[in-house]
Amino acid sequence: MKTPVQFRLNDQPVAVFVDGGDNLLTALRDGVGDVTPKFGCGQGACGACTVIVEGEPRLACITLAEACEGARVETLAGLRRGPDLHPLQSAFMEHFAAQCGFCTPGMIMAAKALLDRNPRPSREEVVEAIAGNICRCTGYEPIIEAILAAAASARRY
Amino acid sequence: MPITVKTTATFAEAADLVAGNRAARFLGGGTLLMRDVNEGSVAFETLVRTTEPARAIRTAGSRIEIGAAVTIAQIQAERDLAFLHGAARLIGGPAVRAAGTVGGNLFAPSPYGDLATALLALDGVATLQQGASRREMPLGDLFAQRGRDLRGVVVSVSILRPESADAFRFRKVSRVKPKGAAVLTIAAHLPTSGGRIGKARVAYGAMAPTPIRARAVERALEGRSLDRDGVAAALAAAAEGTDPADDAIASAWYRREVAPVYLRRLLLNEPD
Amino acid sequence: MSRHRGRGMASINYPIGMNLGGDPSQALVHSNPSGKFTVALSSIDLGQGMKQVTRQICAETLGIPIEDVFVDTADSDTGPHCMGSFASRGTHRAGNAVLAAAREARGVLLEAAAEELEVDPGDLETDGRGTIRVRGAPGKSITVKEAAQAGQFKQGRTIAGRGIFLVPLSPVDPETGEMSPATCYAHAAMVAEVEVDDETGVVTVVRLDSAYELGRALNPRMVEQQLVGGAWMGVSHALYETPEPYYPDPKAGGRDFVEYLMPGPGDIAPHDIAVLERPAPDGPYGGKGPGEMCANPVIPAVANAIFDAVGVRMDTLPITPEKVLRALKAQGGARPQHRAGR
Amino acid sequence: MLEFRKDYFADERRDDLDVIGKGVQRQDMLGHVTGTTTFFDDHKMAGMGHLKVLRSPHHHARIRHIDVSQAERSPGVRRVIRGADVPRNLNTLLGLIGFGKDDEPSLATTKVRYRGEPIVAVVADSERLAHEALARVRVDYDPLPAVFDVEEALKPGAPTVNDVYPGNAFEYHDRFDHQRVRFGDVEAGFRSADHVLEQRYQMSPIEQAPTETNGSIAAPETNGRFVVYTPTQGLFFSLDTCAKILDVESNALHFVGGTAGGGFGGKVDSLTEPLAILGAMLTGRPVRYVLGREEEMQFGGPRSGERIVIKDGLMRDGRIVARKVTVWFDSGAYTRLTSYGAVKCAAHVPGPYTIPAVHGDFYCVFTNRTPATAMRGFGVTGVDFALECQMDKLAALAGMDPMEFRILNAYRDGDMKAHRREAKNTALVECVQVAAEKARWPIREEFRRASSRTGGGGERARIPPTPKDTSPPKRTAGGSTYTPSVAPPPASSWDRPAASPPATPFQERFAMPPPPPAPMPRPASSQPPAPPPPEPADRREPPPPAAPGPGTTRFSSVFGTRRR
Repeated sequence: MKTPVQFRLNDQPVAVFVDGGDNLLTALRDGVGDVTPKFGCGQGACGACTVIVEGEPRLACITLAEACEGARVETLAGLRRGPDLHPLQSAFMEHFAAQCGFCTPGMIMAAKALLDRNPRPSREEVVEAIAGNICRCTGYEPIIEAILAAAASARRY
Repeated sequence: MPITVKTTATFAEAADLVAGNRAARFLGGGTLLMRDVNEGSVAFETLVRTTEPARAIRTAGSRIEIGAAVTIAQIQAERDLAFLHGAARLIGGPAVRAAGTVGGNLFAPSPYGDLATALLALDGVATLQQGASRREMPLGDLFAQRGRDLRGVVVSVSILRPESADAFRFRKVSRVKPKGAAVLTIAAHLPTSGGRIGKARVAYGAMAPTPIRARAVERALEGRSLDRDGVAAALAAAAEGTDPADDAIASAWYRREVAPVYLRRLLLNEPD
Repeated sequence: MSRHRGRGMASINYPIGMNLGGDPSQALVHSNPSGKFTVALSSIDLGQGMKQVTRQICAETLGIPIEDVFVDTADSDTGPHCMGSFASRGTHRAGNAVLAAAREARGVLLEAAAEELEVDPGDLETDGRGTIRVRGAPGKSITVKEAAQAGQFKQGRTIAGRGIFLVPLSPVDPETGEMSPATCYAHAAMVAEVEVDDETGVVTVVRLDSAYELGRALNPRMVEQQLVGGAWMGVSHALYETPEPYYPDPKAGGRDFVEYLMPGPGDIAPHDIAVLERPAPDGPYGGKGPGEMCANPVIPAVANAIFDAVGVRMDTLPITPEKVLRALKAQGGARPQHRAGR
Repeated sequence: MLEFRKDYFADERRDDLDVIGKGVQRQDMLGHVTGTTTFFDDHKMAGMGHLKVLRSPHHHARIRHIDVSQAERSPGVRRVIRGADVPRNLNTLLGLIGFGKDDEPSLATTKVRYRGEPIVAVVADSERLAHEALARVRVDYDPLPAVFDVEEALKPGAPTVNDVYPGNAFEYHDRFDHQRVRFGDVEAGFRSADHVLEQRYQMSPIEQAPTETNGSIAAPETNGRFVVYTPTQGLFFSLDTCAKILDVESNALHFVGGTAGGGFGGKVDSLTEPLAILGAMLTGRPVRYVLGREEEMQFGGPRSGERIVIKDGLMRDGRIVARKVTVWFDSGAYTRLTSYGAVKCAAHVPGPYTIPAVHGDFYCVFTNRTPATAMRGFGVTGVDFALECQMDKLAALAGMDPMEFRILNAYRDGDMKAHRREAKNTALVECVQVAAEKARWPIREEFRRASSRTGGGGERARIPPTPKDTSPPKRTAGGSTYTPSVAPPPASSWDRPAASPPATPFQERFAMPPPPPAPMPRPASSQPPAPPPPEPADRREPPPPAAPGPGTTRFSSVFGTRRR
């Protein structure tokens, strides 16, 4: 028995059928076809699947899909407006804040969740915001700098 | 068979479903249970959740009642729970805190359960839904029965409101900053009167399979002052009654060895 | 006094590439009719920047804008053979293969241009911006696009090149170990400053100063990525990481990114890096490969800094707080040395 | 912060190239920040089966019986795969280049040799259903004694871990249980030294831990081929490994990859590809096999643990005159790539220093743990830790500053290295000088003025007289009763003879004088460029040319043109 779940993904209504126990990551990747959130552990411990649900950062892999009925879900796929990059995306590029790119979708969404609430965070607040996101390549410093730069950029999105 | 998810309107119905089915688990924030689902655990087949709200935070006299579904993030945002902000900030990352709940944290296996440790030091008492009725259970008893014959679903936890900002102290020692699993966690409620401690409650996380009270430390602090001499006996008793594990974070030897050091730093407000 | 500062240093070299059964890589470069080039490889980009570094080598060699080159690493049907992306071999081996392929493709491109301009190909030069000019005759030129079009639609040429770079097998002498393990080496020296808490054994890396020599830095920003990230991994190896925390006792291994310890974003020490470039005679434009070596000097530098701070020798990795605390207890407490660089 | 010291080696470089040396944007960066970079698991196909494996709970056990009947009837199961279903259920990764013997099954049949070893695979309609089926597989084990310590494993009477190598050590050159380095006379060096320091070091295994776990998706393609989406670090290495295990021609496989979510050496082993393809072959459907994080962490194959003993002879003036290094690599239950890591280590000692007598023994040892494999710097990272800690201790013994001590002993252009090749293009001295400068670590003028380009060669270019090692060549596999369960693989285009001929005839030498210490390098200002190293008088054969063989071109870094 599949269960239907409807929610708003990046401002668009979507409907998927899920198995009992399916997580939001599976619903997004296999159900909707939004593969921007990544499977890095399924344990809620790496942050590669970070999305924003109702304004809060959430780990899609440990979020029951059924519990997202009617929720507003944001993923990296919805960040760019047409050809324009979000300031976080531009800043990640300018700061060379990605190498393999696998943690990047979760990292950017964790950062967006921070900036949505706190547009001018301190370095410490940025560090706090990405504390649940593992990066194995960069040593974090370029990522921290990119998020701070995005916050400081005059360009509002 | 895929997992079956059952969503109930009330805690009572949820408690019934869980009680009648050994292969059923109550799903809170999902940080513990969804991992088991993802990793293919066949120890359970049914997830039970409820839509009955349990996200209230109520102050009543000297105690505060926190709904079981209150998230760690909600605690961080709640002014009345400022004394818990330091503890909440050290749990998970923001996304885990947005999901993880007060009720769920009571069931986190060592070395997790930092909030539970704090609640234990604050004389936490859980309200359990068992069938149609509710009963109160001190957290110490809940931890003792956890994983064995504990029945029911936690609806809320009531804790003491510390009498002053300095009366409640919390330290989490972890290898990774800003967050990581605990080498050990210490939470202490240290009411003082005329500079003397009375009825101290000190709890450890990661020093036993569940959060535990450091009763020898509590006894040694009774009537003493928070200075080097006053805490000496407590430090000498710091590892008494503990049963830490050799795990991936630290060994039992190390945890016992540094418990007095971090206890002193907590009691004397020294930097980590 | 429970916290002690100390400094330690280490210096290392690292072989570029491997020595097993011969070490080849191949590349194919071809142009579409608009003068846009594709590099086909079967080499792997796992974050180190294989796509971009070979793209730059190709653009430089062809003498065309970087935007006009795209590198495809995806497919065993179209990408010719490469041993793979490991052993710091990517930049050097695949880079050399791309260099050879691009040189051959450039030869055809210039022949096509020469035929259109009615000059000798040897008199042509590229300006790196998409134009092919006759040396010494400023007005006489043709765009790469026009040359590619002419080559493919008028002259019947494939504007393409093949490249292979092979380091042949060097047998290892059983008795002496005589062998040619690599053709060039990268180098590094690292100074680590640490703070050691002598009550808990906790070691905090507070600062790193380093010098890395890695041949020509083909892309300085990507070199920086490798060195910053690699030094982080070095700190991690020194103080945190192992899947077997009680090795050789196989118990209590970490199962996730919480139990498998690594420095978090709150554990980052300032790292001041100098890059030296002594081009490798056989490297593509002198490039070697900084990928693997950058973590290595950090580990002993940290260990030596701990000795400088508290006088205990930490000879077992990872250097956990427990190991430091046990050593301090065996020694009877911290004995700061403070001999390093003072 | 990063600065370029263009003042160093400026005369060996041209810095006016168009795009080389420019920090231009990465081709893949826009894809990364927009989430459009395609990783292997981003390929979605209809009707996909999901593969999971049952892993051994024992470190070492005989398998008495495997019962999959319940699992086969489990809902949603498309196929249960056992060892007998794998066409060639024994492989060693470097068999493709003729190095080592096949020793590792894809699925264990008679024995498990490490906790976590795969035994049975299930392809089912979802991961959940695959897990449920695996829970219904019954395996009877007879637990066997296990060994976890490299030195214990080599002792007589230790449990045999890997039946292909009954002595628990990889076999080098068909005759040794270790790889040797012999260069000069270390014993004479120790006798002549003012100080002798012997120390033990250890590195625990290290997990590569890329954020993307290992995995692959295999699907039937047209013309009897199979397409494989994979994050492998070696596209053809993995393809040919799969072709061998599955006994198909290499053109039956079409590998698509080239983009991995990190690797660090952890995606060299083809951990998932063979079974994913086999699953697709046996079910006719796309099959996805992705490791969970715990599998990746504990059973994916780390960098090997290493135990290292270093013994050095040191003169009062700070020169190291002899270095003896013994390293035991903990390969775990099977060979994978650790056999090569030990050779890489052999080539690396004594580190970037010129020492006139070097002796090395490098063992690849089998224990009952997850097989080790490649990782960023493997073969070198552990021994560098040991060597550089040792250097710090030696500097203290000599009463020298650690920086100056390294510059004194650093290898320079023209020096002979222990693996009997001339050092070229060296830059250790300059790295130490610049690091000292950055860290405001004072070193004396004569060390500030030293150069990698001067002071080397001459006497230092000599291959010292080397006594023959008279210790018996310990064979590892004496009386092995092991019989491979499959025929030897067909020759592939990669095959090489298993035994490499020695590069030079080894010369017996007796009654050698103690080696002189490496001559002290002289300051740059007082020394003309080093002359080419003279031919050692006592050599009967010249060293083989270090120059590349046929098919190799050498490129000038300066002009980008060919030169000899």
